Amino acid sequence: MSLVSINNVHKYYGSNHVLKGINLEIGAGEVVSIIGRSGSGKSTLLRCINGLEAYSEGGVVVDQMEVVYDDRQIRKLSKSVGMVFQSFNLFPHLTVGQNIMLAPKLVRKLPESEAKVIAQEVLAKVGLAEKIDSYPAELSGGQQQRVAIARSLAMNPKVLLCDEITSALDPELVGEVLKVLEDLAAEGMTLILVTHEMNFARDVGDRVIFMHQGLVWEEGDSKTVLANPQTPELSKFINAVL
Amino acid sequence: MSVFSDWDILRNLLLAARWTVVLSLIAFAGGATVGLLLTMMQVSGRTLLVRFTRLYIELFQGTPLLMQLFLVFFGLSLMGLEVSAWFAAALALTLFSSAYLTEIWRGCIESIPRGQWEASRCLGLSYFEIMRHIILPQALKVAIAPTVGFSVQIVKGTALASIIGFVELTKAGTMLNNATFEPFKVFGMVALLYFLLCYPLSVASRKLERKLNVAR
Amino acid sequence: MDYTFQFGELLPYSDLIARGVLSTVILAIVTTVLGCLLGTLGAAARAGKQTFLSRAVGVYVELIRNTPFIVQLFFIFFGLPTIGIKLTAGEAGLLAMVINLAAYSTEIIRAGIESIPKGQLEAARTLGLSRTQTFTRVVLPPALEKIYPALTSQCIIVMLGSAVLSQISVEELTFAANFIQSRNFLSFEVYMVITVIYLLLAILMRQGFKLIHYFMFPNLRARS
Amino acid sequence: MMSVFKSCLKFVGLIGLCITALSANANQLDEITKRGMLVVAVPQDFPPFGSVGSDLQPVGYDVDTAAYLAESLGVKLELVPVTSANRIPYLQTRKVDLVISSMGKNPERERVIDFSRAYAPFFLGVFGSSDAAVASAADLAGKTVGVTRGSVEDLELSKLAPEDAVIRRFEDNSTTISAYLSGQVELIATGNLVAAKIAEKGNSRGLKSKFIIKNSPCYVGTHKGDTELLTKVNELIVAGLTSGKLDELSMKWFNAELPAELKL
Repeated sequence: MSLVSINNVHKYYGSNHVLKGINLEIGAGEVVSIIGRSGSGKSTLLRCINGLEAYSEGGVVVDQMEVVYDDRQIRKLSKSVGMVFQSFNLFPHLTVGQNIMLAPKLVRKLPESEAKVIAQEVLAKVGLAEKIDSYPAELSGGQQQRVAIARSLAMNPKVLLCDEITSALDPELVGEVLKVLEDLAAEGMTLILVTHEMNFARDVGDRVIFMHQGLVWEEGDSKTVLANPQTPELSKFINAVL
Repeated sequence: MSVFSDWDILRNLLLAARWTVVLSLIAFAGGATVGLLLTMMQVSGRTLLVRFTRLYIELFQGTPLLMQLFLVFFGLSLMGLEVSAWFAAALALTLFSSAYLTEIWRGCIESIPRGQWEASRCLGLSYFEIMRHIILPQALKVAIAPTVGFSVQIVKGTALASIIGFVELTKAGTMLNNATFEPFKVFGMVALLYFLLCYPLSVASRKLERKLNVAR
Repeated sequence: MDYTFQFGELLPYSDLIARGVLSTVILAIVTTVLGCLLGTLGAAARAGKQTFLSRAVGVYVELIRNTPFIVQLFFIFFGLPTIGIKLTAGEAGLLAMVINLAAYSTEIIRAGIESIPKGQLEAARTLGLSRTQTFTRVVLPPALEKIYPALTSQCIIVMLGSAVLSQISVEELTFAANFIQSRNFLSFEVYMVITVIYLLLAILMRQGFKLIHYFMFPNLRARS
Repeated sequence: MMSVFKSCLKFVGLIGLCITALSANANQLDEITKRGMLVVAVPQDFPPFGSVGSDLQPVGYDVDTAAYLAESLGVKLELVPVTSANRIPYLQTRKVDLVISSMGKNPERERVIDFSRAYAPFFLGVFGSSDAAVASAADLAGKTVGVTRGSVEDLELSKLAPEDAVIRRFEDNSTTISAYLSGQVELIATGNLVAAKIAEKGNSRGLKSKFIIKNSPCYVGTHKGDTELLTKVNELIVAGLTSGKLDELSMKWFNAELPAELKL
């Protein structure tokens, strides 16, 4: 039984047909990289998985829950699906600790003390235990993104969605964030990443999905797909990125 | 006819300035209360509520405050409600300032990046939790400076209450001018008193804006 | 409620209302043009180095923005004659409106100018443009574009403020309202109708500004 | 300031008042007796009928007349300062019980409110500095005349003045007077007693009577249909005229006794 199952999903923005029938099954513990040119629909697909975006046709099921664009359903989903954004989206008026504890307290209804223990745990996991009382603005981009990951982990999700989480970072800060993802993958966390980091996709990822013009153009084992592109579109893309 | 010394003029103006201050405070409190309600309606996303607030804002920003005062003053009476100049002025200024405050506050809420909403939703927070814990604390900070700035408009707006016979600073000025006929002196003093009321607010608004911008 | 509305009673005064509308429109147009022009000059003075001129403009802006329009109007109409400056009601009203809008637009345009990145200035200077050329060709157009909505709103606010001019016998729209009201005592009907006319004027003015915007900033047309 | 303070208190309890609203059919005289308060609209910009003392409280002939009526009715008095333009709406909307505001009678007004018998004399005229060559309405051609909008003199002057006379209409009497004193208008149309008061001021440019527009004595205005109240007011005015009370006020404010025809 797969953890995430996407069935014939279509998405229109007005007359713009962004997703043209996507079918995907992702199992627990898999690390899946979605690659493709900008505008190919990768981010939209990711946002359909946790209900941030409503799809027009088809169906998405995550952890045996149907994903519908509805506040109550998203609240339920949030316990299974975490998401990390390109622009971190930390809450600037809250400390790192408060950022992390907010959802466990409000959504999982944990008491302050338990939430605090969780915050310390996840922060330790991303290597920022000593920053618990700092404000986001006092941290570097890489540190902020690691806090964002920790914030998602605090909800104990079954799958973590990552939307180009290293694109807004200075090159020297990319490594520390990828290292955290690598650790998570090693622990068996299911990851779905939209990314331009080809090396990461090849070395850490299990599977690569190449999207083009709103379709899954090519997919398969990451090493095979990236080494032997079957379509001219993918080989052109790989050449351009590398 | 009695003779007015400069001190008499100033004394009477100062006495009347109290009512300008009181009316301003009432109008601000009323405007803020109604404005908060309207802002909530505006950002609720419910079509009907949003349309209503749009219409409200269009109506009160698109017509002269003077006309609003006249309509409230004479209109409510025709409907059989006894309205004093006090009440009419307070009500009209409340309606007027709530429209502008709603506009300002909506802008502040919308200035909070979309990402904050999305991240909060992904964490499973409900609409009200997002508002309460994420958006409002940030928007409030952004809103302080323009809100203090707008209070200057309220203080100045109270001057129009003089036209429906409410005795505040401006009305006292015209009465004193009539009694003394020294318009240059009287209106100069009136202007000075308004300036003394408004300028500190303007400066505070600017200082706050600078301070909060740096903090971000 | 023991009152019957008699909107029909206003018909005999339609001429007067029309003339009032015309005066208000003329006042609004002249004020907008002069006020924005002076505001641009004021902003140019404010944005430059700290000179006597820029400080004087600063004081003027603060004085106007922190006192009520009606007090300025009374001061100009009743106060200035005592020091020998006598203006007709129309002139005094127009002057009050123009200095009012000029003060606000100075601040608005200055904010726009300050929002233009320094890089733009540096690029223009390295291309060899003079200070004036840089200001009028590189800085001002994007600055105006940026603050256009705020400027539009301010012009409308000043137009609506012209209602107060009736107090010194300028025969604009509110004067018409008060005049009719003093003849037939149908205060509610008159003010209702005139308020609706103001609302229409405000909407029309906003649309007019949009039209000007369309011609003034051709670079935006492609986008919309 | 006390009256403002009282209105302030009233404002607090207003929501309650709003609900009880106004019973338009009730007898206004009973209403006044019941609440123990007579609310009267008086001028505050029209000396000697009504102006302000150095404490900004209204004083004048109209104010004293109002006090006399309230005293005779055995109730307290609340004064509401009004302008010529808004006094009739005040009465129509029952913000006041009576208008005692040097108000003249004309058919337009009689359609919307009721008038008592006259309580004070008033001649409306055009006034100007001694060097202004005006002796009749026709001489107003090309001249600027200030007048208070909606007053009897406005209505009359609008009929009399030639086409090319410029009539400047101001919102209230104080603005009209200010306009004359600051030289914004060459002439003003107003009442003789008012002009006499203005002439006392230093810089009035020697305000002289040019011609009389109309003999327009002052009447007390009541809400249309308040018959009992009107009858009572008339009774009291007659009593005041015969007892010499009004003469006494006239001596105090106009420096003259009331003309004989007023007492007929």
